[in-house]
Amino acid sequence: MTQIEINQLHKCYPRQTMPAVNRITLNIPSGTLLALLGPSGSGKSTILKLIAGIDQPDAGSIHFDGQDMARVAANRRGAVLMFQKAYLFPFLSVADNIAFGLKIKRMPRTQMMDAVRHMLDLVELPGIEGKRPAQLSGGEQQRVALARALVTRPHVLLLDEPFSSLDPAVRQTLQEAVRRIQRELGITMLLVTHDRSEALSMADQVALLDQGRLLACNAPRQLFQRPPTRRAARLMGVSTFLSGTLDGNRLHTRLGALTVDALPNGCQRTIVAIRPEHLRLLPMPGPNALPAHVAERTFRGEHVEYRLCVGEETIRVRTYEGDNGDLSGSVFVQFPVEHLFAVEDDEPEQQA
Amino acid sequence: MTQIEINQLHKCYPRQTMPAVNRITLNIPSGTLLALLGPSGSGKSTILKLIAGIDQPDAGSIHFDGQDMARVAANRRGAVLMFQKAYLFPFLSVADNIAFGLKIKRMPRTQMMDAVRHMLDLVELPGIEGKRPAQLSGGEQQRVALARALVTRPHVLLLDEPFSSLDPAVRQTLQEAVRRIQRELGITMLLVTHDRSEALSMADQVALLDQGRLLACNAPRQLFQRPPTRRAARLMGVSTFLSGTLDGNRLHTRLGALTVDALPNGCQRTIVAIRPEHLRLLPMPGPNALPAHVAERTFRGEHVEYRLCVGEETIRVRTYEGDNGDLSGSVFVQFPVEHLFAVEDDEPEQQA
Amino acid sequence: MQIQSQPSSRVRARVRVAYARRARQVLIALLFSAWLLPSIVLVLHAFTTRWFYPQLWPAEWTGAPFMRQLTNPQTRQALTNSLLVAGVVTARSLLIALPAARTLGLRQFRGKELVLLLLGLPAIIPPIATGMGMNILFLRLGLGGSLPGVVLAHLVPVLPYTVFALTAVFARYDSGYEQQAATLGASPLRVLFRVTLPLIAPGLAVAALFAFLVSWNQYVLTLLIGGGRVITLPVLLFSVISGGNVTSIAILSLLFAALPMVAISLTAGALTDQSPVTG
Amino acid sequence: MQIQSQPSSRVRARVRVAYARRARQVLIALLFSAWLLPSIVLVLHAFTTRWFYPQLWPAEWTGAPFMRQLTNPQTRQALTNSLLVAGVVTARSLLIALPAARTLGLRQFRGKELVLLLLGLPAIIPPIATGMGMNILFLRLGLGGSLPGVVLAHLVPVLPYTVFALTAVFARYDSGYEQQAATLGASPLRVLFRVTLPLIAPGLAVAALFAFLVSWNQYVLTLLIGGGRVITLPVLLFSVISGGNVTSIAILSLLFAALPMVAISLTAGALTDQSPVTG
Repeated sequence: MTQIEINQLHKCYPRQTMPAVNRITLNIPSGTLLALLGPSGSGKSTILKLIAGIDQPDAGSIHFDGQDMARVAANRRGAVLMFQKAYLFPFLSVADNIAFGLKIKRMPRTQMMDAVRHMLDLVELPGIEGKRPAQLSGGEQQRVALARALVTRPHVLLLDEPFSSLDPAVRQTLQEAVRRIQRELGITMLLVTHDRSEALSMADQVALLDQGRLLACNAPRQLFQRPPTRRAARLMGVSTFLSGTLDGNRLHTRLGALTVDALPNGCQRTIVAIRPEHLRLLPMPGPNALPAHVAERTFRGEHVEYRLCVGEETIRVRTYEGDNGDLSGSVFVQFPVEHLFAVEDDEPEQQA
Repeated sequence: MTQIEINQLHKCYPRQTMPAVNRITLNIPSGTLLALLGPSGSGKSTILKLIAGIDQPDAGSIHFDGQDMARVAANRRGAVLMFQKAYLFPFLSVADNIAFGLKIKRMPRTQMMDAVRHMLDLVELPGIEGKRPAQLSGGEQQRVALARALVTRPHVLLLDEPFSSLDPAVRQTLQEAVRRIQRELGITMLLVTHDRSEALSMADQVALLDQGRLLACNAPRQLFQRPPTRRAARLMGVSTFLSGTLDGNRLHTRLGALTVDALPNGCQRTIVAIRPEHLRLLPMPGPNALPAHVAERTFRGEHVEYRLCVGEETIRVRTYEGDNGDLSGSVFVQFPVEHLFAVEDDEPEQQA
Repeated sequence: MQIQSQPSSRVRARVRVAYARRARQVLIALLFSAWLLPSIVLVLHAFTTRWFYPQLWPAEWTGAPFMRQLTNPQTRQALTNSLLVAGVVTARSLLIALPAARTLGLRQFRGKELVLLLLGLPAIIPPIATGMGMNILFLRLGLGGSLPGVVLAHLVPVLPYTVFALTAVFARYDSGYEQQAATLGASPLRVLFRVTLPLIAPGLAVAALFAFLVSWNQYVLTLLIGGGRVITLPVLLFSVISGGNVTSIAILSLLFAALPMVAISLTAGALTDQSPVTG
Repeated sequence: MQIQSQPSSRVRARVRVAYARRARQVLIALLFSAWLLPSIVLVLHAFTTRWFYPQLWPAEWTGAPFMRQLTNPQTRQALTNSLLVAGVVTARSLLIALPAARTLGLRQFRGKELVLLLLGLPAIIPPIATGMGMNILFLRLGLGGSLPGVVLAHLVPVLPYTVFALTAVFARYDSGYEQQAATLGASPLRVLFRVTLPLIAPGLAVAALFAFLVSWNQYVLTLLIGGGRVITLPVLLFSVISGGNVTSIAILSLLFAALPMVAISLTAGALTDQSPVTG
């Protein structure tokens, strides 16, 4: 019900050389969920604080439904922020904690109690109204905090790694609950996370952040499959990058020539990337395959990781159980044409 | 070079109803790496502290190479513990930190400086001898702590989640370095982690812990593919369990009859489990397949997760990209006979 | 000591722990007795008329001198002055210390230890040393010999206590609670009264107690600045001490110690009711 | 004030922050001047012979009375006694407080706030109130009028300071450093001297400073327990104050304040050299 536009948002904390948020522009359509994904220190949480109004930007603007928020205090923005820490008021009962925002809106007492009870059912903690926060486990506290954030039916909900301290099973249940509620109530939601799988599974759009800069913003599947830059690809789990000169649909790299497809034209330096699970290991030569040597083979449960030496470079290949037998020694690594994609170079070259 | 045997080890902290470590027996052969894997609160770190001698067990024994450690003080056990936190002494330089253990052994100064320099090369931080710990990043501090732990060439090294605070790339580099050094020097190593992939990739043996109890201890691949109990399977990522009565090689469950293979005899109640990535989704009926309904389809990057309704139960299926098209509505879920395995029931029944 | 054929190190460790606990208990008992024993001696002297060396226990008990001293108008005036000064000083010091302590507790900056040390000086620099200078200064400002002057003088040693106590509170304080309340729609005033103050209530109580007691306890500054015209309980007590009447001394000492006791008991009671908040 | 056609809330926020900072600076300046101004007045009186109202500045300067007072054997004896008592009290109180503070700082237990409050009592309960009882008790124990008696009496108000200061240190202390050192092969003694003490050194210095200053500052207890036979600097100063010679008062006050200044400066210097350790 609220569209959020942030434009050239900039924030640099005192005595920091790097800006925490570096001229970021984003548009979150009403009723959608945007995930802010990035490593620690990428400025994700700062963006939430700026949108919530508990911190002020150095430059740039934030608009809710076209209205400039610069002069609107945090408590008048209608945006609820849920922190990584539950921040339940220790001197209030669970019910009074959840009702905190309703009391401000002067909701009648019986209606308030009904709303509290309904929210506790929703987060699957019925009947704990009278308890104190200190009596709850970490996961329960987080769920009560979620109930408190949702009970006022905010137009905008900002979640700062709300699930990171939870066990995997509880985390999945709550992820699904939040996603369901978000869709039902049409809340515009921003979710900060460093968990790639969480961002991809929950969001309508994923904004990829690194060191305060916006690397990319796209739908989960597009971002995962075709990250636009080398750094974005790295954050999406890509570790193999080949640079070379393009000659028609042949890329000449230091390791050898590969057939590529539908790449931007020009015979300049081009970088192609491929996901580790898209590389294929062959026991004998094949199309678009380079000779390699298995340096290490690591069992990781769902998949097996091969560390290959191709020429002087290291390439990591991920195979799923049963795809290959146990290969070792000399092999061939195949680069399927359909999975090779070009990336922009946004990183200082580490090696030739 | 040191074999560790712990026998019926028991520890219950004051004012705790549950023992932190509940009668655990383990044998770590000399020069091997054992991973202690389990959720938070499973007693992993306590076991390390008991072995290191900085905490005392209530009952049970610890032997190093057959020698009882009960009366041996922490500083005389020759077991170095590396904590999750680097614990670099802030008033000492990096070099003096690393040399801390060498000074105790009264190593000559020039030899000491050589050893420090060699260790800094090993953790890929050459030339930082003169820096103060406060000048280093978190990952660098952790690597210096690793150098300090390794420089005395301990017979036993105990690592308590040493990589959990590091970024994925650094983490992988250090994991490989530790594993290499462990093999080269023949150190007996215990690694505490809650990261399944880390445990499976680094360890010779994985001990699975839950609430202070030892659920299972086996080689990574065996433990992953055939966890012995329901709880152990759950911790290994299995979510589908079917209970029923066995009639020859047919298991009669509430959802229907399935063909199973090589199960323990008897027509009593049997529980079979299957990993989510081993289930197959078919658009039409097939052998050993049950009719199902796709409730939700979640893109998670490397894989897609389906939540299926089969009868009244929920089954989660993990498929890798390209395995299936995008299925929805009515489908069939296939239980390949070779991937079904029996588990002991060690959990209170949650539903019939 | 446990009798066992082979005392294991575990048993020894347990014995060691038991010893350490016993040692701590003895230590704490000593600390308390250092404060309790003198009080008992005072009570004995206040309610007896005859107690001479080498008697181990007084011979006669009476409450008459106590009542006489209590109804004395001089005593009442001193009591009123003491309460008034300590009350105003407590309120003022909390109002001044709260914003300063918030800054010192929440912010990290270079030289913070130094600022705290310098702020603490007035509490430990001898009042006799600063008092003389203050006296001359206040006389020139026309504040000598007046209650406002005494209040102002008391603030000098009191403020460090309140600033320190509240700084310790804010050092463990997480302003995230306030930010959370704001995004839930609470106005700054509501945040202050419904979140901040309830969160720091126990620390605030302790700070107020310290402020009250330090002011209540002031003798030198009251004498110097009050110039003999502002008679508080300790000033009266000291003049009685030079008189040498042991019973009067004991009674006034007890009276003087009674209010701190009550204040401390009330605070302690309130603190144990509530679990520690913040963090 | 910035001139702008449409002052945005950001500008206003900045102005507000600037004001808040200015307000803090003024506050801190006030706190310091409360302590500095009196000192300046003292210096003026100590090194001048004639300064009468309404002169704003003294007419003559001289160092002669200062030297005379300093070489006086009575002054020297008082100085020696003060240093001796404060030194011994500091050492003793640190030795007693260290294990107690370690327990209080590192362990969490029910009623910890209460224990801390009760431990703090001797620091804030008026020494006049407890001192009389202590006096009678010490006389019976044969400790009255002796240096050991004065040292013992001083420990009562000093110990809470050292216990509190060190408890605060140990509350931020992470004993993981000691465990880490032990598993690296360090014996308990080496852990104490090479790890624990270096880690808490800044806090230890502050605690020692407080202990020294509180003892240095004691007047009432020294007078009561010393019975006029143990003359320390504050006792001498008070007797001079009753004499009424402003120049002598000013000189002794300055002398009395000088050593705390030096001690504080040295500690402050040491603290700024080193970055805050622990955590």
